[in-house]
Amino acid sequence: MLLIECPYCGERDETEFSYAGEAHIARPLETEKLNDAEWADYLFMRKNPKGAHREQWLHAAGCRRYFNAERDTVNYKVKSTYKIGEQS
Amino acid sequence: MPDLFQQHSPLVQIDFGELQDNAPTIEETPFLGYLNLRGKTSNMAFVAAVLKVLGVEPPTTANTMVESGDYRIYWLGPDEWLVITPTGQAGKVQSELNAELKDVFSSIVDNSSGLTLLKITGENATKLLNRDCPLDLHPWVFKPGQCAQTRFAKAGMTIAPLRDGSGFEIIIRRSFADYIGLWMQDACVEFE
Amino acid sequence: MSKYSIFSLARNAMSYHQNWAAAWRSPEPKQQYDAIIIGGGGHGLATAYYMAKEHGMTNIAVLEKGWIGGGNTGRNTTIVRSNYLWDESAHLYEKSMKLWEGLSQDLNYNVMFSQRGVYNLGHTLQDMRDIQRRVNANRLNGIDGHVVSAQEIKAAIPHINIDQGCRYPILGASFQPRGGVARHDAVAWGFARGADRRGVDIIQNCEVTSILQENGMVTGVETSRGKIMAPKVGVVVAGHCSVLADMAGFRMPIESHPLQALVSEPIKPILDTVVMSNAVHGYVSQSDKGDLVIGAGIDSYNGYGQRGSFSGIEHTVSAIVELFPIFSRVRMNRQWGGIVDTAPDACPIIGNTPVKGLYFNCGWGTGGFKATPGSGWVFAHNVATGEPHELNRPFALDRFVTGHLIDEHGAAGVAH
Amino acid sequence: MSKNYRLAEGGRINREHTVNFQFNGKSYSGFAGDTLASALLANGVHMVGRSWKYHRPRGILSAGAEEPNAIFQLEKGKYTVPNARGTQVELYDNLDASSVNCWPSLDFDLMSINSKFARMMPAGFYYKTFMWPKSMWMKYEHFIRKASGLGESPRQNDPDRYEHAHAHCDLLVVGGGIAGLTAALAAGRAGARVMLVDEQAEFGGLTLNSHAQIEGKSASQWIEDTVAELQAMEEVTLLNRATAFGYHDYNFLTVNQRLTDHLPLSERKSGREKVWQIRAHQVVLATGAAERPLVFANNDRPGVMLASAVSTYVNRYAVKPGNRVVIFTNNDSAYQTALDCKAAGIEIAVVVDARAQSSSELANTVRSAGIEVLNGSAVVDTSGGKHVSSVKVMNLAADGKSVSGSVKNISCDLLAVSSGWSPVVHLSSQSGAKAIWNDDQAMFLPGTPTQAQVSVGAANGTLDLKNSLHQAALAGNAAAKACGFDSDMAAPSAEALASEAILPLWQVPSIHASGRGPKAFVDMQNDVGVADIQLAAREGFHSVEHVKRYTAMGFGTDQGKLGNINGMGVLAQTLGQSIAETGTTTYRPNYTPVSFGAIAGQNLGDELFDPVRKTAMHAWHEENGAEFENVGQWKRPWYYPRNGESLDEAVNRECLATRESVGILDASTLGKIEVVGRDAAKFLEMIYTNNWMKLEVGKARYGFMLGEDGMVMDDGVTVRIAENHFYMHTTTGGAAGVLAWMERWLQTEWPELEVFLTSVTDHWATAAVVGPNSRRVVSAVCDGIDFSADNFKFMDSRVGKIGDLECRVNRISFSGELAYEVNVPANYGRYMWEELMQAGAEYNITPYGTETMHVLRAEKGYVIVGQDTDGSVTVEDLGMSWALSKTKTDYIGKRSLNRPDTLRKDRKQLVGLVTEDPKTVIPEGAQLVDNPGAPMPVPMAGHVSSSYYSACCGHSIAMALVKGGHHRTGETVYAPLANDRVIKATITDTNFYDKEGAKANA
Repeated sequence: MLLIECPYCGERDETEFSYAGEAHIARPLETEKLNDAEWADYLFMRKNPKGAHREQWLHAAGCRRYFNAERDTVNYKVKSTYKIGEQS
Repeated sequence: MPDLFQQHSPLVQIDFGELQDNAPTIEETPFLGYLNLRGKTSNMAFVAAVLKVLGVEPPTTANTMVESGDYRIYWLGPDEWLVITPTGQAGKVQSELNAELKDVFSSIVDNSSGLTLLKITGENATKLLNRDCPLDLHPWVFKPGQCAQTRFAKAGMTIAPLRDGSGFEIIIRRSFADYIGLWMQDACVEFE
Repeated sequence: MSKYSIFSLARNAMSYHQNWAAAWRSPEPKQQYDAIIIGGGGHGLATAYYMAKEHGMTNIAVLEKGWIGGGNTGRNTTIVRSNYLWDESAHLYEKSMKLWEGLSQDLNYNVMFSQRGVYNLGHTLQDMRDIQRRVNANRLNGIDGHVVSAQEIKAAIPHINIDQGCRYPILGASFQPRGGVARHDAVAWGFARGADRRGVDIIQNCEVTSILQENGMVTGVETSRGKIMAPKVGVVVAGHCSVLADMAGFRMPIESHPLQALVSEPIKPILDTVVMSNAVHGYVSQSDKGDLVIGAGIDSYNGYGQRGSFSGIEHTVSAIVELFPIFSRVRMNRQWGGIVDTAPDACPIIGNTPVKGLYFNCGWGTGGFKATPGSGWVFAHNVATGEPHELNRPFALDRFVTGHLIDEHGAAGVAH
Repeated sequence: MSKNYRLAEGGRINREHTVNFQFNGKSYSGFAGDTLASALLANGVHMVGRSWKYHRPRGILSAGAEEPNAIFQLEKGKYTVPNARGTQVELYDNLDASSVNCWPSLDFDLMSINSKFARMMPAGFYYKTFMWPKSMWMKYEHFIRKASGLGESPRQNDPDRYEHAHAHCDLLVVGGGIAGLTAALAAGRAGARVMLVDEQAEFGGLTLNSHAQIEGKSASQWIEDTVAELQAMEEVTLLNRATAFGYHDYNFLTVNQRLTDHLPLSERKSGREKVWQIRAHQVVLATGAAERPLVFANNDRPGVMLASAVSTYVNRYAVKPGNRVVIFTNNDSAYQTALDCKAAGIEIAVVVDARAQSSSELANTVRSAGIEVLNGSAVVDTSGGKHVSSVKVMNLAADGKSVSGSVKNISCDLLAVSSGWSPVVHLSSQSGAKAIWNDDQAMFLPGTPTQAQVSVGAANGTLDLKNSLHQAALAGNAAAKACGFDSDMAAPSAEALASEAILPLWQVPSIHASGRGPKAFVDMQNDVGVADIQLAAREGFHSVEHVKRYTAMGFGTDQGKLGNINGMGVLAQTLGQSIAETGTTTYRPNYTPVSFGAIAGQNLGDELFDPVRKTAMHAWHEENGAEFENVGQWKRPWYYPRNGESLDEAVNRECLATRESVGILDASTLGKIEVVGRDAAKFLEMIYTNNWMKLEVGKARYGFMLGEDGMVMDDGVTVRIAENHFYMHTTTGGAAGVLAWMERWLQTEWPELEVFLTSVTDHWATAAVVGPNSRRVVSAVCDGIDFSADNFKFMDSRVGKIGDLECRVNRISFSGELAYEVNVPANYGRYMWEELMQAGAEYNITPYGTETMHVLRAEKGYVIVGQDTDGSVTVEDLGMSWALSKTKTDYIGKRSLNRPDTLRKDRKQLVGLVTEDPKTVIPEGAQLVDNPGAPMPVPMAGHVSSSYYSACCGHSIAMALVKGGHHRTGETVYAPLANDRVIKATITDTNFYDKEGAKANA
């Protein structure tokens, strides 16, 4: 059971959060100019690394803020969490 | 304002009157006013307007609450607060805030019927809440003046310790109130 | 190598079982093969088996970083069914079902495929619409199954709770009589033995560290046991497919999640079929050893840790006790987790990749075990011929570009 | 023979309190403080069960959680519990226990014939046979299944309740032996928040058996004093009968506390068990060690017992497990058992020590007590029927690899065995610390911690008292310091005890050729013997995980606590490798089994399994006989049967009453979100597919939300309340997801947009008043609004009053009727509802539920997201491309609509269906085909998503998704159903009623 440090509320139990997938995937600005493969890349292709992973979480039962976390997908340790727009 | 008796609390079907001997006391304070306040504290105009209407600036420290006269303001997020007013005053406060914040990026939404408040007091209050709340409620770490949004069983709640240390108040959503009430009633069987 | 039978068992009993041959050899890797299959799970071993059996390719190696069958093959809840909604899935899983039905005999290895039937419960009116839709589609695709009422479920499973006053009452179910369970380890071992008999080298403790390419074509792999060359490489590594894709230089539309399962202590037979419920998130059957085998939902976060969160166990166990209140005093013995690779449409990806000669078979999510023989069969075709079989053509990687997804989310939900 | 085996004095039992109990139908008695196992032994009962595969007689082997044999069915009927470990069952009045896995009785078990065929049943034999004929497998399996399993599941519902608790602490100590108590004491004295959990009723662990001295007093006195001191500390919580069964990430441990199982059934009340979920800053594992048995021929005979268990029964329970004992050991600790036995008056035949010599102080004490010690020897076999009557002893080579010389037969009725100790590294391993093999100590030691935890005492391989106490005090101090407390407690003093090295002996060499001779068991519960492991290795199963799975070693209720290390030793020896190379199987939760009910806790039943969300009018619906439908977590009225009406009858009545006069629907469950800010319209432009910038204030508009994949995700009506203020409706089930979705875009993608979102779903109660008379009803109730058709048009929104209460009225319609949705704060929901009912009485206002709502909307061809869509349907597929903006350059999902697959002309598209026979309703979920006679697999054209009998139209109506359906109007399709029924239908458009829309615009 993860203990995740919400950058606003501090450490909280995993059950207060919901996972929101890989972080730092910016929505393309002029989507109509993308070809199908480029669009598919944005839509579906993911790093899914074994090890360090930058990902988004939502403090759903808390402050309702999305934030980023760098978490190891093998040992599950959250190395850091940081607000949207910030760097880890 | 229509007559108060025309209101029905969300817990109208739950009776906390006859709990087990050692159970904490559970009491609803129905019909308070609840305003969801949004704005940026980086904007001085916003802070000033809130100060003017509520007599206090919105707390910027996460998970704290402030009191000002009859009002209480809970921190809910970096740009979100819950303003609790006495019964029947939410509309007035909302209008005043709206007037002051007319040109300021903000939002004041009346949620008075969407929430209700329970006071859980007595020796076993913490025990009852920790039956299915993962938050550490120990007085060393969760002190009067603090508040938190967390969960109880499968519902959300906002919780704060009472000033006098006698227990907690929790604010829960109307549609989940019945569920939480029944859960607590069931949990109190332990305290016979 | 001797054939397994009651007679060979008796014969070997006379010699105190001293003369059994190894089920598979432990060869040193050769420098060059005609094809390499990465991944010694059920799917990889089945691929090698069918490549040898159906396509006459015997100079091949299966490379396994640990011990064969040690990934999801040995960690799943062993449910086999083919009652999928969409045609593409239905045809693939039904192919698999037909292979299951003769698998023990084909492999000369008893995989204990037990066609005790599978119930997929419906708890809401929408569940029942979906069940009707799926069963009707199944029948038109030649797959057995029918919709049963709560009373019929009760008649077949006397201990299930069909109280209509409960939170999510059982309104009905789909029932596939040919569905059931199999002994998961035996599937890996049976395919391994079958492949080995046909000359396939099964190489354990051999981790692939890079995929070698020249001019956009695969040439072999670098492993913890040295360089091994082959013009064809099939990757069947379930949860780790993104890691291998990364080695090959492309990305997959895949995320790997923990999926947990648990068993009770062994008890005398009490549940003779398989019960699955999407709405309350739990599925249960009873193994031949007597354990109740229970599957949970996947954890939401990416994870390679082969473990999930206790909250998931808590939720699943509540669901099982809600469905079977009599199990409340039975005890949970052990829990574990696998790594499931899930695609956005909850369907596998089987076929060619941007690298010539490199083929991927992955994305089975929570539904891979039941597909083992079928998956191996079509992938063997794909690797051997270089072109997808009609059955796996719809599961190509490029469907994520065209948008032709096969959306089994509605039909499969979390539970397989 | 009853009581023959109870010692006259000593033990920690309460002789004042006799406890009567039953075993296999026979009455016995014991004392309070006994376990079921000790009480049986006190009555001379050793054989308590049969083994799983061969049905060999099995006796009590241990005194703790590691017990593989003494597995009982406790109680009958609703209180029954399968697979209870007799060594951990506290005796209570009228306890009723029976053996498992034997029929018709323990003494005469028909299945013991299996033993005769044992040679045909080596490890994994079932993989090699039962394959012919193919059709027979299910029959074979039936018999295999019958033979499997141990106890019986209850057949009745559980009368008990279970509880959960969350807890937090600075230090969690697992294990209440002397090490755990010491660690807790150090941190507790420093003022830290400490929790200590122990699986037994009494704290003290194995030291409760000991005659040692701590701080100058008897160990038991020290334990009593320490527990009392800890109990007096405000911030210290002691939990007994509490087993830490799982160690998860972030120092999260799960603990199962048994609250009532030790009480007679008649005295049990309230919660039976409690599962604690504990987050600890620091964890000290003081889980002790378990003694290993020795592996030799017929080592499973009743009367063979762990040496430490013999000591426990003698010292703690004042029970003689036998009258004449042989002690067989490869290490020092069993010498203490010799002394314990002697003190209890048990005759000691001999101590057989595998080691060539033993000269520790303890060994010498034993010798000087006149006890014979045979060094360099081993027990190679046992004799006796259902109880050991003698053992065979031979000389053992110094390397332990062979036996030689003559066979000594030594008579005895008890064989105490010790193969050394295994620290209980389960929790440490679960926490991520990989156990490390130590050759000198011949044990797996806890690995390097990956979390804030440390193992102390026997759990850390430290078997002597002095060092254990020292480690524990250090760990307690360190944990307290790590949490900010000043702590420097000195370790309680105790005397050091030197011991001699162990001679690892994983299997006593057999005098028979490999695979021959009597079985020597490694895993007693699963009947896994040395030969099975050797066979597995021979067949190529070399990984310890393969061997486990092939032989079933370690799969039982004991999870291999006793047998696994020996098994690994045997495997290592067979493969000619070290145990370190062989490695362990993975330690996973649960440490010991936990009731499913305890894990479920209170989260069960109609009210608590999942939240039941209720609207403000819920009680009214109940009072008025509504049947409810689950929609997400909400309970919504489904229909309101009157006078025994069926669903169809009620729905026909509700539909007609609504279309002809007026109906009323509780629409409060729809998601409601306030969208406020300068950029609100701009934001909606991205979220919805259509245009929002130019929507007038006071007007409402219907919109679709797409996923980024272009598929329909949600829909609803949004009202522009003010220039920068919108009020959005979502579907009932989609509300939470839609809010999170919109917040995600705002917070992560477009934080520059000035928009705030607030959910007000719970704040508003909404009544939809629907039908030609709806205007009359709402105008009678709501003041301050001009309801005239010209001044309050379709898709207009107005604010008015009900008495003094402000209300918002939206003229929107999901039925094609003239309709108004009246919104008031939910505290007044019931008041509003009753006002409307009262005003509507003269028009026969008819409450209706979701089913009628569905029919009314289907008559108009309005879709329900999630019913007519399934995540693979676009707006264009629904025939509603008018809702897709042609002018916007972008919105969520837009790009996906231009992919090759979404541009296909033969996509499944929403159409209407009218059946040939107007009365026939096609079942929802029916598949449609063009040629019902086509061979399998029959190509499918589509499926029916919504289907009803329309009382208003006088015929059935349906909506279906059909390939290329938009161009197939007028064509015929067929719905082949089960039992060969085929329904013929014609494709139409989806608007079946009031096509011109005159009624809604009236």
